[in-house]
Amino acid sequence: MKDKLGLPRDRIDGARDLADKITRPILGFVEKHTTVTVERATLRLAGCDGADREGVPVPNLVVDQLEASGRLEEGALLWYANALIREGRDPGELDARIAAGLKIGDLPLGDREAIRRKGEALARAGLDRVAANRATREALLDRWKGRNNDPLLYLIVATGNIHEDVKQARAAAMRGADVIAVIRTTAQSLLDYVPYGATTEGFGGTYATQENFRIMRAALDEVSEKEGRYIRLTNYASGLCMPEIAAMGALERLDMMLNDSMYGILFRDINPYRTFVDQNFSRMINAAAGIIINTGEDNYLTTSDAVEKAYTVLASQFLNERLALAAGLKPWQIGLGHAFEMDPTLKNGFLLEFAQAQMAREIFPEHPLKYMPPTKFMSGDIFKGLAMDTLFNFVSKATGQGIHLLGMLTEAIHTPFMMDRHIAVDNAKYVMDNIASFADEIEFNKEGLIVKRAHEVLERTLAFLEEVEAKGLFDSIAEGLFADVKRPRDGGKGFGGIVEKSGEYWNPVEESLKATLGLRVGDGRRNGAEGGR
Amino acid sequence: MKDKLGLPRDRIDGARDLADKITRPILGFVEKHTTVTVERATLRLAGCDGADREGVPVPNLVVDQLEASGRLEEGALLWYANALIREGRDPGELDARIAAGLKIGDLPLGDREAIRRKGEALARAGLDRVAANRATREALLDRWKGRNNDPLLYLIVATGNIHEDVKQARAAAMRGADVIAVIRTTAQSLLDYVPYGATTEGFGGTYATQENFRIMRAALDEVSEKEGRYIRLTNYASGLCMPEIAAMGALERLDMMLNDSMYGILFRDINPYRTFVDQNFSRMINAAAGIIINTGEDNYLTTSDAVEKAYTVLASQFLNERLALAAGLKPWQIGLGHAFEMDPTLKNGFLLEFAQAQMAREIFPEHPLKYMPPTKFMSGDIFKGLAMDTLFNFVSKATGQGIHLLGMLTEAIHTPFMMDRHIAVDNAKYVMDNIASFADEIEFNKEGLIVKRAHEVLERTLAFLEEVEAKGLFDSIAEGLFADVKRPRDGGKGFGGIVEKSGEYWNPVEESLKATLGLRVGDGRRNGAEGGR
Amino acid sequence: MATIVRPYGDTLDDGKVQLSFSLPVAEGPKAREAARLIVESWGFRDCEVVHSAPMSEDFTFFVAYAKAQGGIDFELVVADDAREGESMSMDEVDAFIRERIGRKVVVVGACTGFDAHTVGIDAIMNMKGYNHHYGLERYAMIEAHNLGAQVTNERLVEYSAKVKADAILVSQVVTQKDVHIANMTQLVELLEARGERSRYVLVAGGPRLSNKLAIELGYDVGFGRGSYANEVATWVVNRIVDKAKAR
Amino acid sequence: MATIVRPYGDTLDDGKVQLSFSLPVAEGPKAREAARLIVESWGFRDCEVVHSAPMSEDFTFFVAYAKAQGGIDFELVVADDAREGESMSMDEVDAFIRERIGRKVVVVGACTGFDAHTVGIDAIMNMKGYNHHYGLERYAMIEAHNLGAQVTNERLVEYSAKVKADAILVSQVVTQKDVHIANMTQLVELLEARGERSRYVLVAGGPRLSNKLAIELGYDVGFGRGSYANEVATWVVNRIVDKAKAR
Ligand code: B12
Ligand code: B12
Ligand SMILES: Cc1ncc(COP(=O)(O)O)c(C=O)c1O
Ligand SMILES: Cc1ncc(COP(=O)(O)O)c(C=O)c1O
Repeated sequence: MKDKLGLPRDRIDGARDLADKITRPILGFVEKHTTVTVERATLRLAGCDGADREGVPVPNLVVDQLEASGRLEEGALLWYANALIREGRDPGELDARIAAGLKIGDLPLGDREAIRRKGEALARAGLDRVAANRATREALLDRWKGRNNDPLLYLIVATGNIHEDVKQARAAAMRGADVIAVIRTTAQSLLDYVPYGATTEGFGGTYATQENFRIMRAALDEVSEKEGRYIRLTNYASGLCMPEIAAMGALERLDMMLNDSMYGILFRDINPYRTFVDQNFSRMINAAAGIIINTGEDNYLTTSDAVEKAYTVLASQFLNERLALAAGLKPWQIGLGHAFEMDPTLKNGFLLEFAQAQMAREIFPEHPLKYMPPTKFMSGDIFKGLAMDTLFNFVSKATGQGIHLLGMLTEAIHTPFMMDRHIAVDNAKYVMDNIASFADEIEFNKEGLIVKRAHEVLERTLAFLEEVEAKGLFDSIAEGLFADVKRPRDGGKGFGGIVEKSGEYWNPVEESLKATLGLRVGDGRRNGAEGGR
Repeated sequence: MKDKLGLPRDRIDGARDLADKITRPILGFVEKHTTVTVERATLRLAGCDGADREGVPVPNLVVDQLEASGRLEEGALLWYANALIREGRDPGELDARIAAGLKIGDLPLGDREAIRRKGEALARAGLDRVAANRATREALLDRWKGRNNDPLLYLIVATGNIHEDVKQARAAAMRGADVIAVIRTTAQSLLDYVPYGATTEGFGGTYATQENFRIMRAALDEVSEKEGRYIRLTNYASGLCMPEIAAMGALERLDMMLNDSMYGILFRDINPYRTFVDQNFSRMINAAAGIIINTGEDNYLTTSDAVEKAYTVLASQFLNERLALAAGLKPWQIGLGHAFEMDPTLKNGFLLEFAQAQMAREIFPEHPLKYMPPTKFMSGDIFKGLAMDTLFNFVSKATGQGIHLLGMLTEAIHTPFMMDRHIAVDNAKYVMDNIASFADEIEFNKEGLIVKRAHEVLERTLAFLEEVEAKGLFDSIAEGLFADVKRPRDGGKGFGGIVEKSGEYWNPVEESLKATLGLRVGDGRRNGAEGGR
Repeated sequence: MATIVRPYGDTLDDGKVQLSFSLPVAEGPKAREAARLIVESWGFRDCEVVHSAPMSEDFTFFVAYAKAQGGIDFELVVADDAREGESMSMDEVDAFIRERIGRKVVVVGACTGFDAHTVGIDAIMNMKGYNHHYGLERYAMIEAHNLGAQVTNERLVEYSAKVKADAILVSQVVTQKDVHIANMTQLVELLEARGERSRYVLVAGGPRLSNKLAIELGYDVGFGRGSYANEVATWVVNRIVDKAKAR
Repeated sequence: MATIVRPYGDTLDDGKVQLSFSLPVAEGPKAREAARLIVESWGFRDCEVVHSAPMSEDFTFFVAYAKAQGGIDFELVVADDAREGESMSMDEVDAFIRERIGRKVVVVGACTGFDAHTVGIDAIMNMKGYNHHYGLERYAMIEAHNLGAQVTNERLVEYSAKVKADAILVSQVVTQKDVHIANMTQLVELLEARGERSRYVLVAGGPRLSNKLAIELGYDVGFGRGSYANEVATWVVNRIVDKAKAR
């Protein structure tokens, strides 16, 4: 990618430095804490699954009991491994007994060394499955190399019924989509558990369950085979169950995950501490699974103005990047988000969009940027909407974005019809093929609006990051510096689910993840970084 | 307009030189000949009008009689002026008598000097009206300066019924159109007369009649006033009655005229000699009237491939330019045509379109280029069509075109519905406003596809013009070098209507036009040019 | 006098309509004919299926143009819009309240159920408003409480009772599977069960809501896309005065 | 077994259809309600007028989504397409003619009336053909005469008689105000008046033509958008053989 904007390298480095300083205290806190969902995710990776007759998942039953009895601070796997040894069964049978009422926190702890071995074996088995999935994906990608679109065309399905979703996903994939995202049902992010089994009802989306993941993955594998093109599957490791969904995705070979370090705080009023701990653990899982995360900066622009608040997007990208690297993700796995959300009545709005997209591309050259379509300014005028989507497709291709969410001409009306998606894919393929090499053809006028705008946004971002650094991230969030919403550090959902690790805390899944990812235990910061809190 | 393509000046000059050489013999022929429609146009400008009971226009009655009796070679106005003096009436009354059967060619010629004075007075009156129209237009343009779109948005109406056309034109203008073209009914170009009066039936278009011109002009003046924006009116000075329609347009204050030096030959099988004489006279009228002509190079691409035959477009532009200058048109009046007609399945087709449009812009910097939308590759897929129109709008604005014909999403289906036009204007306004300054923002990679393509097309054009120069234009046309159709010099419609001027030939309208335009009598070539045949 | 109006393509009463839809059948001549027949079965004539494309092995997308036969009598149409007529400006509303009500009007607003869209209700309530129309918080004579999104009906009802609201403003943006209807109905039932329905001017709003639907569900009025705070305020204060008179 | 199909939005049988049209009324709440009512008057339910915009003082443009009620029985649909089934390739057609007809087949083609569109008839007849399908001129066993465009019916009939054509190919592209129907009908009448209709395989073609319409107007077959020469040739030669048998 040629440098077209001439952005000052030292300023970009300066922003990265600030992001580092801002996130250090966060990572310090993260190291010392676990949460109910981190523990449940650990259990899931160790093989714990199932639900009781009311549909309460077994991992929740275990963790709730341990939490109630104050035993979670040592790590849930300790108790699960102990129960397995004691009851001498495989996880499936144990899970059934737990579902039937067995309280494993009440079982006396047996030989620590045996427990340790058992726990490590469970962790290894789980992570081996994750690694095998990763290998499978890589083999398939290699087999069908060059068959995907560039950028990847990303389509959502959201009928609420996983079987209906499958039909629509198949159609989308056959038409040319590279990535299928199953949108979650309204409010699932606020559930402190993950529903169990295949589901056929949802509002505005479909429940994220492990079985639903499996069903969709199988369907997409079939289409991939038929089309000779690997079709990626995406879901949301976001909300109150970030790590668990990451775990489920890793186990069922999802390929991408919506996963943002602050989305839950700002847009779902989830407690900040809880979010930071959860996102870190979920990202380690994603990192190990070879999953690409998609961050949620686009959300800033659905409530704030894209011209005025462009810097919040870039600032968040720097923070997301830093926290992602700290969790072991590689740049190619970090799909930083942004969006085409300028008011379409703005003269030269296209130039501003172009500047923003090109700037992101040049600042994050190795990241598969996730570019979101116009949503806020879409209206019932589907013909205008289609034109906006056409220009969006143009900018995306002309600035070399990585993951391209297709805009829907009916965005302001309903969740996509099958025909809406069809029109969207056709449009993107036409535009992107028609302008294929445009990016290589043009340079920018150094005195022009595009270059000027990119420089301005970068400068404004630095000023903002300095302010955040001075205040501290928690206080900045509390004062509404991000997305105009104020989130106090001890407010929001899920605060109760945070547990300080005891000195005895033991989590072989975490250890194994860190080992695999080259992260030092007791150090959430990336290899080579200075470590410490 | 900044030079972005680096096209070699000397090659461009070379092409202009060739065009000059190619058109010299044509202009020689033109000087020596008149045609039935040149004579009728002369009569019309001198005030002759009306029709007989069968609807045969009075100018036709006069010219037909003179032609039959071999008296046309002296010029029709001689006889008309003579009749006026002899019968002592104003044109209106004389016309009525001619319609009733009076044969003015049978009246003995009176005092030559009186006839001359009468003829000159008639010519002056007509041309004064033309000049007054021009002044009115200029005043209105000045009054509403800066209120038109750039490029001018051009919309067609084509219901067949002038009153229905008015409704649709009003709607289009109120929505934002700057130019309204009333498409002619299928096959009017092959009529060797202009129908008379208001008309309400037509196929694929509305008859071009003076009354229809008047009705639409009045309607548009009203909308202009309401919108505070001058709405231009366009029709076709094309076909077998080029000069007459130009005359009618000049009298009714039309603002633009489709007028091509070879369209009639190639696409309507009109005799080449006839066409060249007619186009010259019609262009002088347009020149005097301050009308902008639109040439028809786009038509090449409706039958030939836009990639392969791009050079025929550029070659024709050079020829049209030369012949237009020779008829006294100024560069700002010469709306050279071209079109967005690349196969949309062509990878990088957009780059080729961009190259072509930018090249035309740089080679003809003062001309208000007329850019035609995709038509040939439009299909029943209106959503794909809309996307193509969106990119067309993009290229047009980004390369500074002058007159922008709006593409219709239903191009492949029906003549435009009112809502189709509405969607088209909205789209153009959105795109053009959104990318307003894009042209100033970008430069082209000197090694890129766009620059390369423009150079290639220019070179290929030169080679082609050399071939035409060597063969002569008539033989080139006869051999099918243009648009793949072969037109022998003595074939085609209207051949019979050419008349060699006698030594006595007298045409005060022509003389007066030439005087106004600074063209030497006996010299069809522009001021300063070497003259001669 | 009846004025029958029909769609206009390019000639009065030509009835031309554009349609697009999909059918769960494989693309091909039979599918195209099925598409034509289905359009004609809806009462259209001269249907032309101008485009058909496979969306998958067993779904096909169609674009068609056809002539509608029936028209409707425009004279008999009654506009369904809360905003019929002129609305007062912010200052006029404040003046109206001072004069005719004589105390601050209390308004509680929320986006209810699982619906997390705050922008719509904020547009009506927040200080800064929307499209250069200030929100209710800025009205001197209105005490506005904006509870935000994902508010349960229970909480809304209790809060409204607590602050003695005159009007309750409910926003509903997500309409998939008619979730808004269930949710809006539940609120009315709740109010009725508590015997409080008549206390409040009950206003619904959202981009896919019509006045008609709101009234059908037991609300006093419904505001659709592109509504502004002053329009809502005008309606509410007039209604409060009317209610007072009726008592 | 009846297989009723209905439009598919995002759920089987949800009946969702997108419509756009204009009405000759001024934009406003009444116009919007009129648009909704007119859509429902065509038998749709739950119509939402999602967009309305003034096109002039007295014309309004609408976009709507609604649910179609009726479906059609897909089993009963009979495809209306001349190309049903496999077509022969150029070489196969030539072989077929050699074997089954034993002499060159004479075909005359033209775009008739005032219609000046040559590209369609050229696509079928010219050497180079269209979309990698050679035209009839290239067929060894076909003698093809392409008269071009703007050919009068009279001239076409006389020419066909002169060259003893087996088949006449008529192209019609302009359909505005049904000009093609008048023109196509006149040709059949002319042939009938001369007692020559049964001599020829009479083929019509054009982007807005259906097989059904062509047959209705007295042609043997009609070819629509995207036809190829080999499809036409296949149909024609089969018909020639059938006609010979029937005699
Ligand atoms: C921004 C946005 C979001 C943001 C919301 C941020 C926020 N804080 O509000 C985010 C990204 C979080 C979001 C999430 C989702 N969204 Co959303 N979102 C939109 C979007 C792009 C714009 C909505 C908007 O802000 N409009 C601007 C405001 C000003 O307009 P408005 O809401 O219509 O309000 C006006 C009027 O309606 C009226 N009004 C509204 N409320 C009230 C109340 C009263 C009392 C009155 C008088 C008037 C009134 O006045 C307002 C001013 O004129 C729309 C698409 C679109 N372009 O419309 C989708 C859209 C609304 N979302 C949709 C969906 C499905 C979702 C999700 C459920 C998707 C998912 N499964 O994850 C989630 C979950 C949210 C949830 N739990 O409810 C769908 C709804 C489909 C449907 N009809 O059911 C839409 C239409 C997109 C789509 N095509 O799929 N979304
Ligand atoms: C190119 C073109 C022109 C060119 C024609 C050049 C030429 N030499 O043919 C020019 C610029 C001259 C032209 C002029 C006009 N055109 Co024109 N033109 C088109 C355009 C853009 C493409 C047509 C085309 O070439 N298609 C490609 C060919 C291969 O497709 P096809 O014709 O459908 O043919 C295929 C099949 O239909 C079939 N087929 C066709 N004929 C036959 C015959 C037989 C026997 C068989 C078996 C099959 C067959 O096989 C072919 C191959 O698959 C269309 C719009 C569009 N995109 O379709 C408008 C269009 C056809 N034109 C239109 C009009 C109105 C005109 C004018 C009348 C406008 C005017 N008032 O000036 C003029 C006048 C022409 C006249 N007197 O008839 C309208 C017709 C509207 C209608 N339905 O009535 C269209 C649809 C544009 C529009 N939306 O307004 N046009
Ligand atoms: C990072 C991220 N997570 C989650 C979501 C949405 O999930 P939910 O509505 O389930 O919170 C989004 C939505 O755009 C997102 O960007
Ligand atoms: C220069 C020119 N004249 C005339 C026409 C069309 O006129 P007609 O069909 O009446 O010959 C065109 C059509 O595009 C044109 O480009």
